[in-house]
Amino acid sequence: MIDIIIGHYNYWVVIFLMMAGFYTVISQGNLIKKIAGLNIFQTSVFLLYISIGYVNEGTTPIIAEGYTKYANPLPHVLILTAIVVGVSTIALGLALIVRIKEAYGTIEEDEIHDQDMSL
Amino acid sequence: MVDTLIDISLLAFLAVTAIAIIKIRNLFVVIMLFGIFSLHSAGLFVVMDAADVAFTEAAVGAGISSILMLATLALTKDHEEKQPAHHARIPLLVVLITGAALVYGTYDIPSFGDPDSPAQQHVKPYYIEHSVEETGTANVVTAVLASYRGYDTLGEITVIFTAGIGVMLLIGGRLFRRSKNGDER
Amino acid sequence: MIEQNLSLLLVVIPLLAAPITAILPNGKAPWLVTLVVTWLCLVMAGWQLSVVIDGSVISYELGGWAPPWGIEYRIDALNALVALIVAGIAAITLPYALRSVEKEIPQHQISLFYSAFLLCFVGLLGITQTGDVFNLFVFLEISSLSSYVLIAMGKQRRALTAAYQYLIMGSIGATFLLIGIGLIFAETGTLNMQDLHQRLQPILDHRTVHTGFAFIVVGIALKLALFPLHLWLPNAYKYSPSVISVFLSATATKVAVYIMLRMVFTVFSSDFLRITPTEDIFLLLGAFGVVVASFAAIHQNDIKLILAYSSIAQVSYMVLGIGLASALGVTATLVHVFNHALMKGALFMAAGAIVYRVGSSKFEYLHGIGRQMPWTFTAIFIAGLSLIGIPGTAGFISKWYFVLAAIEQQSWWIAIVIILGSLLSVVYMWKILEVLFYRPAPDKGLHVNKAPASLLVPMWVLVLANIYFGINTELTVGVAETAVKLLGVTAP
Amino acid sequence: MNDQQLLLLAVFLPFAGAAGILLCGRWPYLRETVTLATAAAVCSIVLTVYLQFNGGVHLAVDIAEPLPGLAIRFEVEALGMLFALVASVLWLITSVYSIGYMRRHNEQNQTRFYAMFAIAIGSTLGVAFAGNLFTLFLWYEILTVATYPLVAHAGTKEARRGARTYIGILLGTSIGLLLPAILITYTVTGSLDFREGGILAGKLDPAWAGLLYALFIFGIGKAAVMPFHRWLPAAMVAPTPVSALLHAVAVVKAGVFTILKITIYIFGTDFITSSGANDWLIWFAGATILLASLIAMTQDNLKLRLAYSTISQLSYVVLGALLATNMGLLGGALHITMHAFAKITLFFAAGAILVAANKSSVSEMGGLGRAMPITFGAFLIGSLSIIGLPPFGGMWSKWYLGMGMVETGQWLLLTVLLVSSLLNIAYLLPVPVRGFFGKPKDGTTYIKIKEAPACCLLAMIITSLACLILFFYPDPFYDLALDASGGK
Amino acid sequence: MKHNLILRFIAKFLFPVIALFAFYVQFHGDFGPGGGFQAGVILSVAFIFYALIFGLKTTEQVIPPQVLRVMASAGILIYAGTGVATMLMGGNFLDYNLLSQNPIAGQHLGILLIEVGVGITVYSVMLIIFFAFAEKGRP
Repeated sequence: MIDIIIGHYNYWVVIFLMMAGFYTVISQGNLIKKIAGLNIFQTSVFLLYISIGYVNEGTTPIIAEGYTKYANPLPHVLILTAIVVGVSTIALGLALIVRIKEAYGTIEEDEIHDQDMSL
Repeated sequence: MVDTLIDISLLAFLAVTAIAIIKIRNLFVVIMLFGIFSLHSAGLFVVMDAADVAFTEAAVGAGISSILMLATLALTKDHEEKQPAHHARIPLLVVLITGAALVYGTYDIPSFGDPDSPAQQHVKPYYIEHSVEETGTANVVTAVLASYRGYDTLGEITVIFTAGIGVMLLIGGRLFRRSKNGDER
Repeated sequence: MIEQNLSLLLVVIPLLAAPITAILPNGKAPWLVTLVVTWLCLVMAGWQLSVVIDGSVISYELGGWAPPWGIEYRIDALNALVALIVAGIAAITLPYALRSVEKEIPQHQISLFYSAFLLCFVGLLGITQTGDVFNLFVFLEISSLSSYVLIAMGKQRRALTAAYQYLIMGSIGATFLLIGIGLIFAETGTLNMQDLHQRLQPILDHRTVHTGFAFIVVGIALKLALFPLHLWLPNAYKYSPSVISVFLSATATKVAVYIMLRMVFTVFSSDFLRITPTEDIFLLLGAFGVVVASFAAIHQNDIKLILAYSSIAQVSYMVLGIGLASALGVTATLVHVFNHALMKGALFMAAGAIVYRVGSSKFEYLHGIGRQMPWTFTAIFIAGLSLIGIPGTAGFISKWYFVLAAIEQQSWWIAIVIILGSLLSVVYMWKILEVLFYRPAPDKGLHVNKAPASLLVPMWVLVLANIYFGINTELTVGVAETAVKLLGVTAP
Repeated sequence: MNDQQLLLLAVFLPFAGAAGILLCGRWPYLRETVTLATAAAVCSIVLTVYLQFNGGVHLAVDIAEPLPGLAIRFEVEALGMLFALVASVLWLITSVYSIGYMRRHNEQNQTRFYAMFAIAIGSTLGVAFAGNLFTLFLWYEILTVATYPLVAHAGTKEARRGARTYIGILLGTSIGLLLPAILITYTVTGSLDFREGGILAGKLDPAWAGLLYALFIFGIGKAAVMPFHRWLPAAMVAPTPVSALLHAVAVVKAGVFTILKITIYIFGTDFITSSGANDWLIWFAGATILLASLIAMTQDNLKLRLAYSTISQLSYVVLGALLATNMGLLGGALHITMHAFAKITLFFAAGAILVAANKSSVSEMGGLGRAMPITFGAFLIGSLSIIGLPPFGGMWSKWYLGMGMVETGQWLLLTVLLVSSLLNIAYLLPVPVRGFFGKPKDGTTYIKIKEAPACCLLAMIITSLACLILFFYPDPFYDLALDASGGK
Repeated sequence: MKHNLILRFIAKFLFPVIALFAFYVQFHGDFGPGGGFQAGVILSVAFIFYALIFGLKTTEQVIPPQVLRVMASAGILIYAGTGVATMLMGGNFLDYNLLSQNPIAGQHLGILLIEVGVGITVYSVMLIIFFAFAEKGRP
């Protein structure tokens, strides 16, 4: 039992973080906050990947004398890419928000929806 | 052991921050907290021996992303998030189900840091053993990033290029106009 | 040198063209470059298909690194078919684009616009070519990000909200996909599809694998606009510029279907479907999608919205085909992927032509327009028949295979759902036709000219293709059957 | 040119004609010349095909194979030949008629009208010459779609509503019932060929035969078997020539024709009788005959009355098929011809009355016959032929149908047949009687009213003469029908 | 802020340091953490910093937006171009071994080239995004 917890607590917390972000995205009405939530969601997924790559008593995968155990470099690479994808998405999302603010004068989902319906 | 402690404490801190971000409605604070969140996850990356990732997360998450959000906030000028009108029951349900699925999924997952897990046994060893002789780079991450999976990286900068194009199209106005003439009809 | 690198050049040439286009001066040049590139890609895609049509497989090691250590391009009949659809639709859309874009996009953004279009094109092609799940994710994001931007280029402000909604949904989908990939990576340590398949077979009963599969499927379902995750699609298609409606409606969801097929059958396997309730879930959601979306379509009063909802219904057919999990069912899906691209391409082009002349796609402005734009109207008429599935059109072929597959599996209620969907499509297509043609035009009604030839010709090419592929199905059905063999779909 | 191409030409020439008509749209005379020329050409081609066929030449041609084992095939066979002859000959006559009618009635968009008309006939010939069930279905649907614009021609609110019912029921039944039936047949037998003695025998569990047969009978909405008959009255919003040729001949007969084909070549009469697939369906046909006749009596609008009469007459043919005996089939096949000539005469007359006197309801026609004797004379002849009295062609088909019933001992059906004949008298004869002997309503006089335009009269005279001739010389059609019914 | 002497002094002093660090990260990626992407980000941050102190106009004079647009494309072209080059040499796309007689040297050269490409694109896109937002903020 205890070793299960030792072996998994990390994943569980990460899952909690993911869900916190996910919840922020789908529940909040403020567009900026949605983006923030999305970002937290993704960052937590990055944590999941890195956790998968982690090895006890390992080191950063930079080959050097005297080290034999290295963390798995593959997840690191994938996450480097994913981070870039993430920031790109956010940049676009924020740019859209700026335009929406110009067009609607608000960044609250409900108010925007009302404006669209009122037409 | 120390690692584990730091790990746990950082995780705890992240959890707190996440909850705070959901609760707090002052967007400025939210963004600050978000910056802190990425900074701490960067720390966590370090603990988990992912130096490059930590480096990048710090620069991008805590740096660029926060700056952009602040800029947006400055442009949209409403700092207070309105009280969400509808009580978010369905989202909560969705999240709970998703989370439950994930926890269910972790049951067969190799325990954290297990050196014999498939992820450590299959492709990784090849990289560790051959990267120096095949690519001459000590930093395996760079070797994989730039050479073994170099094509992904090409895709990656294409993604960021796309973002650039998108931002220019959406809010670039005439700032990035190439030729001064022939634009007006 | 060309021959061996063909499958790669198909992606790299537009990838090179995109940044070049971005720095070209506005005007005709960006369009010209894009035109040339897309047609070049069409030729290469056709060539590629001719190579693998006999069931052979092209494998290309990027950077010279053998899989699973490096990224592999792996093309069989399935990829080649989808790539051909993407390239073909892009190539046929561009002649159409010239006038339409000039009208809908500000002059000083032309070159950036075409650059974004090319990036979307690159993304979709990259997805079809790759044999590596993470590489697939990267190119999926390229296509997604560019399509968010392209949709936001619509004239009305709702284009922005539509794009934002799509961005949120799309990113959630992508993140789910990422989680799923991560979980199966944790169980296998690899990312190469073939390798994954090998290593997953022994552990198909692992809960982690199940969860991973679930997340991958949900992630794709979001991109696929599968009921009940379809809410982003209608506005995205309605408010985007005409060219983009045409291109996305004809390609994006098809590529999503392709990803679904790849993941379900190549990465996992038919056996996996057996040991999980996946089949029934697909059938259920597909059936709901067909019925709900069709009824929703009937209640719209806007051509583009009706077509968008009908797209959701049509995609649901494809999911039904996957859910039947039989060779015949998947064949039906593939044939429909191809045929639906033809019919929806034609229909959205026609809608675009109407918007080009009238400036709106709302019914209230379109009474009797058909009499003033006879060619466009006839195009809608024929493509509509294809959508309904009247024999002699491409649509009939796919309907035929769907029902046949359902009957073969003895699952009568699926057959009924498909027939019902077809009947409902009669209703909403006829709604359009009546308004366009037989509603009396407002007294001394607005006088619009025929659509310009540069819009009509591509439209009619697709319309005639609808008829041609309704009569000669060697290409569609033939390739589909080869592809299904290679997917290893085994009847339960 | 060789005979195979001849066959294709017969089907596709009308389409070419339609294109020509569209091109000549700007010049009415040229346009109508093209129409007549095409009609004449097609007619002569079909006649040539007929001669070939009688000469024992077997004409068949595949043009494509969209689905494995399912070619688009054209093939000449007795029943199809009979149908093609009727359709093409009557098209020629109708074109003459419609020129007069459309001119006088100065309808809108005549170009579209003529073009769609040609396409409709082309599709009808496609149905007639279809070499397998798949091809038949193909042309059946094209025919449905091609006739929609003709029904909605006027574009008024009623026209739109009528056309909606029309397309709704026809497409609904064909997609909802006929297509599944075909698919089931295909899955069971792996083929859709027309074969002597049918393809289902031995392959399909007889228990299911009845259900499948029902799917076919009701799926073929064009046959207007109740309860799927509403579209035919709805279609009467169309211009009269359309009602005359399409909804008394081409479309409706395509329906019953398909039923005959399926009965003979898909099920096979033996299989039907042995599996008892027809027992209860017969009563639907019988009921349709009576009910439709009764409704017809209540209709004051002449075209509607004729429409319901058509519904009941169609079920004669369906009944012939359902009897599944040589006599029955013979009678049914023959009735296609006989009813066609008679009913088109009636519609011609109705149209003539409409354009000449602008009257459409029976109650207004008192004494009108004295003003337009030829028209009402033609109507009289047509009626008598429908009723089945000698010396008119209509008698033969009823005779053989009756024989078929006697043969199978279906006495009840026989009575149905006789009763409906009496009903025919009741709802048809009043029109000419009123016309010749009745008094004008509230003393209106018909001084101004002249006979219908010459073209219309000519057409009427020809068809009514045909009714007469078919009594004395039914042989060409009789032989074909006999051949088809397998009595030879 | 523009007239705060201390800030301006610190900025003048910090800017080159950050820039230098960026270049270090760029070319040190083979051995330590870092690479083109991080370098690009850092360099852009240096300019953003500069812009915050000395204002947008001056920064746009230092590095005009149109130029950034060209650089962004150039980066990708360098990267993909490297791949095409290896292709022309008869190898597969991005097979650096062919870039030189000695595969290792080839790998080094290849990685160097593509990292430069990455750096340029990332740097310019980051600045593009920043400029775009900042420009909106202008009254």
